[in-house]
Amino acid sequence: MSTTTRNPAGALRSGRRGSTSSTIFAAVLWACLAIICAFLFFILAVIIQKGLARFDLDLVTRQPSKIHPETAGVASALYGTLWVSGLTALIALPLGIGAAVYLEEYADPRAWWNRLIELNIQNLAAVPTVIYGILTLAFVVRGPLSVGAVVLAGGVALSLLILPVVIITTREALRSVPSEIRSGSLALGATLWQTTWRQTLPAAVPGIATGSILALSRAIGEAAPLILVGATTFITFNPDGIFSRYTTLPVQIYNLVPQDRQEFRDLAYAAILLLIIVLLAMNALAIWLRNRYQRRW
Amino acid sequence: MITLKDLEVYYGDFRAVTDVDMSFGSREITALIGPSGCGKSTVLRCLNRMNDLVPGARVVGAVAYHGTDIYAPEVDVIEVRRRIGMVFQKPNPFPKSIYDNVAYGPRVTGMKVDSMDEVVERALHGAALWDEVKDKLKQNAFGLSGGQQQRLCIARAIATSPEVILMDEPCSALDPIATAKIEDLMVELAERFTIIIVTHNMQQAARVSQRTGFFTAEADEQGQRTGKLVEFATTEHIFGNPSDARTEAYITGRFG
Amino acid sequence: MITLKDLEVYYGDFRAVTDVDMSFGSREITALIGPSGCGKSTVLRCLNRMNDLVPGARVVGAVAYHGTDIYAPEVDVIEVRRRIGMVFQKPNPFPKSIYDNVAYGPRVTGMKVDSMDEVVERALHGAALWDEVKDKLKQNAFGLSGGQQQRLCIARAIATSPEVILMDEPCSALDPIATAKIEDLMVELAERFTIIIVTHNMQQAARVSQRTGFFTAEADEQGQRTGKLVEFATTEHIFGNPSDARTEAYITGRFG
Amino acid sequence: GGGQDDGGAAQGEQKPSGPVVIDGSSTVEPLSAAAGELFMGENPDVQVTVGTSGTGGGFKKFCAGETDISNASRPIKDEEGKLCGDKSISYTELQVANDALTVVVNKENTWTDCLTVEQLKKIWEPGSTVKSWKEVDPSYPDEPLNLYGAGADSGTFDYFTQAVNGKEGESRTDYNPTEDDNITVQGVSGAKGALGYFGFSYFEENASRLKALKVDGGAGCVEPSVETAQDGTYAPLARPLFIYPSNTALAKPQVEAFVEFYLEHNDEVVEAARFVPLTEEQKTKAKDALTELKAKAGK
Amino acid sequence: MTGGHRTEGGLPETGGHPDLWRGVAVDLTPQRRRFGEKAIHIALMGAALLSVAVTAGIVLSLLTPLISFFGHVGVGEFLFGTQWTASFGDKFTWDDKSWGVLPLVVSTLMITLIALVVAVPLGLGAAIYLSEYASDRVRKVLKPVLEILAGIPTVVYGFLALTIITPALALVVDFEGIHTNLAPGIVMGFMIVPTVASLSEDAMSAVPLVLRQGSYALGANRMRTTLRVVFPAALSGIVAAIVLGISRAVGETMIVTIAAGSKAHLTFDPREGAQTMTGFIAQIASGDAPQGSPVYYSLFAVGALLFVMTLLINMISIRLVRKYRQVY
Ligand SMILES: Nc1ncnc2c1ncn2[C@@H]1O[C@H](COP(=O)(O)OP(=O)(O)OP(=O)(O)O)[C@@H](O)[C@H]1O
Ligand SMILES: Nc1ncnc2c1ncn2[C@@H]1O[C@H](COP(=O)(O)OP(=O)(O)OP(=O)(O)O)[C@@H](O)[C@H]1O
Ligand SMILES: [Mg+2]
Ligand SMILES: [Mg+2]
Ligand SMILES: O=P([O-])([O-])[O-]
Repeated sequence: MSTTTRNPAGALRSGRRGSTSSTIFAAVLWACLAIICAFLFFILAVIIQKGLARFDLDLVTRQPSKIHPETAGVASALYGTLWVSGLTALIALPLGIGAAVYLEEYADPRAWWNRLIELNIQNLAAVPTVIYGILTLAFVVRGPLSVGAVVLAGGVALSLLILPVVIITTREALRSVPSEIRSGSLALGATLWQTTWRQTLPAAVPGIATGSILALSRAIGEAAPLILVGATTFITFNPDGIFSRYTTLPVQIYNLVPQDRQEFRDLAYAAILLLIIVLLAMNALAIWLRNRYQRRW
Repeated sequence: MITLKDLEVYYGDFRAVTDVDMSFGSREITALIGPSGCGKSTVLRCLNRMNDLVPGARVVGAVAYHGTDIYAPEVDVIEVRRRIGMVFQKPNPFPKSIYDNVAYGPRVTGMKVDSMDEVVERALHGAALWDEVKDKLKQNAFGLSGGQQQRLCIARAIATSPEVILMDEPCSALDPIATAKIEDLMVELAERFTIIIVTHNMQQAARVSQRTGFFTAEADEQGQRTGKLVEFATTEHIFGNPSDARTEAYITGRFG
Repeated sequence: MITLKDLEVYYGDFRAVTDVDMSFGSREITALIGPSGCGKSTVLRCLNRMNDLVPGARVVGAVAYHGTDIYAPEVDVIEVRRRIGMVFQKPNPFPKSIYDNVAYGPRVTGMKVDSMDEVVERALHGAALWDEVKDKLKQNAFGLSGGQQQRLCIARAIATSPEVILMDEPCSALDPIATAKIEDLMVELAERFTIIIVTHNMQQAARVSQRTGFFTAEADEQGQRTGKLVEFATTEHIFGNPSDARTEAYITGRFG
Repeated sequence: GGGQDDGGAAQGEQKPSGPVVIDGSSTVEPLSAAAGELFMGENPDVQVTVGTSGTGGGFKKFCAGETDISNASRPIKDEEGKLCGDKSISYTELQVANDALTVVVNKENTWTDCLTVEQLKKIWEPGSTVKSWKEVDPSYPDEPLNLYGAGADSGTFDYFTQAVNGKEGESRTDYNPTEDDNITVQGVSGAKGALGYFGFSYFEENASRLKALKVDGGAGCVEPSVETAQDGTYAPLARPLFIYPSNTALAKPQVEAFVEFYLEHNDEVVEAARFVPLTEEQKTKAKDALTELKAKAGK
Repeated sequence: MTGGHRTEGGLPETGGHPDLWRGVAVDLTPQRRRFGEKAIHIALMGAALLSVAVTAGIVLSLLTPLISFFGHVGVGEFLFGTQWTASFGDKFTWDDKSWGVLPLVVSTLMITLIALVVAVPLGLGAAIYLSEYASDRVRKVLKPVLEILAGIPTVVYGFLALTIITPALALVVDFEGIHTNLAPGIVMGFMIVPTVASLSEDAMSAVPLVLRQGSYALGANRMRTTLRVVFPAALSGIVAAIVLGISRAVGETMIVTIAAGSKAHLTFDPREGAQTMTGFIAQIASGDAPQGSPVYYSLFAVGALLFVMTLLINMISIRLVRKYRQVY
């Protein structure tokens, strides 16, 4: 070490090298966020502006109409969406949470079959949504089950679609429960299931709920797989069971916009606004849950 | 009453400890000391099969509890853990009420009890916590101070009527006053329970234990560090007149 | 050369330490000791403004370096950190080559150097690591052993030609042999640098330091624990004949 | 479903109830949907669903007994009819509307008012490399030709290619296909040399922005209009649209009521769906067919 | 626990302890039957295995039509042909059509590329800002805002692209016709920004604090610490985030169906509109392709290719993530 003469005191002021580039860098980062936010607000503004014209009670109480689009609604699609997403929740959540509990609490992570399951789930999460449509078409709409284009088929398609998401987010929620809770319980002679059911799962509920809501909201906004399983039917009555034919809001929007009359387009944008409000409400709920209940261990 | 014979523990391919032969006496306190990473916690976790939970952990050798190998296939690990309780380094109460924390063990193990209230009260008394919490049994255990939480964990452990209590650095997260309280409690508990404690604090070992095991980990030619039991004797002997040079170096603070 | 005056540090609303007055001498080793959570690391981090990085951390009082308050608005924190280096508890080399680790400081602070190779070699010599790594300077630093990594971190710190080196429990993650090496190195470095070290190991403080500050944290009426400097004197005095009863209790192992 | 008992009791004044399952041509879908909507306005207990599997796909389901009525933009083919015969499903063809495709160009296209089918074919036939109006007819200017047309999976496309190129589905592929007629309007009104085609009523609505060409199918230039579509002189771009109710399904009161309603209120239905209405003659023919059918069924 | 070599007979005493192990054996066998435990274990495992069944189902559902398809179309013709006219010509004839899937693939990849050009800089910028610059409070507000972008239904994006972005682009870019791949590409870019940003942010946040502290303690400023320490250390995680973004973009359906148009043609000009793989699938599914016709089979062939493509992309991503996990 060379004996540099140390200039005591005041010299701490020197330097500030690279502070300009540093400022520009921060500004660029900030600009990225600003552009993203601007885009988001822009599309929200467009939707609100175009959707407000027909955002009235008719929208949710009346059925689609080819004859009176100016007073038509999307009731059947709204109820279809409720039916399909309700069924999706019933199918995907128990299965997804069960699979996550297995992988996180039961499975030996070094066993090849468990690694295979894990890899498989990661892959499923990246499979394009239309593929789930093809799968459901082959096995549920036609093929072995042949139930036709009914609520059940839509529910199955969307369940398969969000299953990997539910599994992955539930695993994350379980993982964030500190292992001390588990070892504390097991050290008292509790069985693995007792520990899971009485300690781990309750502690993970906020995280699981958050993930589940976000997954469901994804299902609600999805159109592609439903187009494959035949939800594009023109329907003017609300479904009344899982074997009812149905349509959903995104599919209805997809059908409405290219129609030739302006009234259909206005209706479509009102439906978009409705859908966005539902989804934003679900997002907000998820965020609120996350912030309110997510424990910092 | 607990005897380790040629104990050897692996984490995957890594041999964490080897050549451990010791035997713990009934109703006394045994301390395990040694530098970080020498395998104290690993050995402790073998005694109630908590190592089962570590993926890849493998135990070779025998752990006999009253002459029964607790790793024998017909042995129920649940039963082992009920009889051999454990207290952890960081107080880990459940996010439940104080009452439910203590009642948890009896409930999940399906213990037949006349009155749960009585069991809870007795356990809290035993952990010298009753007076401090008797008015707030329904409150969440997270509201307690660190020292109280640790005593709650002790109460929780003794509620299942174990015979042995394992403690892994139970005071390392506590302040001096709480530490003193727990140390007093340990001495008291030793009248009814067999206690095995891992500690970093040699003075603590000297203060509370009757017998002390000193571990260390030395690297072999390949640089693998494997923990070994260096010396196991009365606490007096270890701290007064250790037989092994490494023990002496450690207790005089020349390393660790 | 560094003087603390009425230092008080808050994390949000929580007052972590208060009433710290001390002054560190040039080219000597000062040890800060005390039980866990008493604020040793907090005080150490004030000396090179690493607390700036903790959201909510707030420093009250003065830290003077050669008479300049390093918290004054016109002071450049980058310059402070270049002159007051730091070594952490866990060795934290960057995931880069050994060479790049050492050259990192000079590069980012824009130090004018004639030959970076020379700077790197000198720093590695200084950290007593040169002979062990001279043939693998381009290899990733993660390939080194823990003790080597810690010495690499010391080399990295001295590469920017600091005057002071702060060390926060630099040996607590190391084995005895590596610890001994680092202790030797510290003594050697003290010929050229001012060293301030936080340690849990009292024997280490006794072995390497000339002066020792003892901190403790006591709970106030509301149960808030605030760290305080109890005693600050020569190491000989602290370990031989402490003035304060709490110091004595601590060094004799009655708590902590 | 085709069970005998899933229609409501139709005795006396009781309103019909139950499902009416329709599938088939996507061209005809708006018609049947409009009819269903009007019908359900009067018979709220009936549920009419209209799928769009295409004429061929519709017949497949129809002949498998999955649907009550099949929409069709062309008459049923012999092979398809045989399939139904195998399953002993008998049916009746009823014409429900007329359709006329209109060829539209930009308003500024001053060089032509009429194209022959030959010229259209030259433009649209598979492998056609015509890129400029000049190549269509040397007297036209050298204006680049932008083509807009129906998506290759639509009934409109099938029909146009059949009529112009002589074979269903045969078409050059390098045009701008779209399911959204608005986009065709935009595209054609935006480029001087553009040409496109879509349904006649959609042209009527956008008549101010586009110019419709006459078509010469061999008998001189004919303007697209309601009349020329109805009487078939707007050849070959005018065609009839059909529904095919199955006789079994017609035994269900709600289906029977629906089909009757479809024909009875045909003007309204056609207007709502924006097709060219039936002539009185065509209406009578369809109604007669229905009556005959009912008589056969022993009602 | 296996492999314990059990000692025969009595256990020897060690340590010379006076209180030897007492010969009274204790009963450590199960005190209760626990059938429920086993049943639950099996049920949970069943739920996990279902995911494997789903994959098997996907493969099966693609396989049968695929065999029919390749009975008529050569694999080479399919993969390397440059013309795709599946929906033209006679509905039930195979040989009057061109089965070269390249036009669809090229358009898919082109739109993906455009999306990346938008999403990678914006997403990384946002991620760096959130991970290294923003306060906890700002992060808490902004992260959900970003996530909203991922929550907007893709149908909606599609129509916005078609009705707003395309006409806006028409003012500045010269393109023939009514569609341009730029519009769906740009909009899709914004759609995958949250994927890229949030995963990159995770990767950067996972870089241990001690590395940052080490850098700051050496006098590096925030920019240098970010660019020289955090970013390189998180690089494989960031690449994985981008790769996941790619698979999202490749598989996205509605945006391209609506905004890229349904003209299948081989073009490398991003200003033109061209049908993508998913666009073709959706078009055929929502149109009236008769079951059993060539075009119906081709839907599965394109679907299978899409599945294989995203599978490959995802395997790469998993590789990268695994590699990056090993660093610390
Ligand atoms: N779950 C695990 N997987 C792999 N290795 C482990 C695991 N737990 C501990 N080890 C390793 O086994 C060795 C012994 O660890 P152990 O925790 O028993 O030491 P210890 O003496 O309790 O140390 P400390 O005083 O730090 O708690 C160490 O090298 C450690 O890294
Ligand atoms: N980033 C932080 N935010 C909030 N509180 C903190 C933070 N860092 C430390 N503290 C609190 O400040 C007090 C002093 O902590 P500090 O880390 O300085 O103690 P220490 O003496 O170094 O302890 P140890 O020996 O365990 O390292 C403790 O109560 C600690 O909980
Ligand atoms: Mg330990
Ligand atoms: Mg500290
Ligand atoms: O049968 P189409 O849908 O083509 O009219």
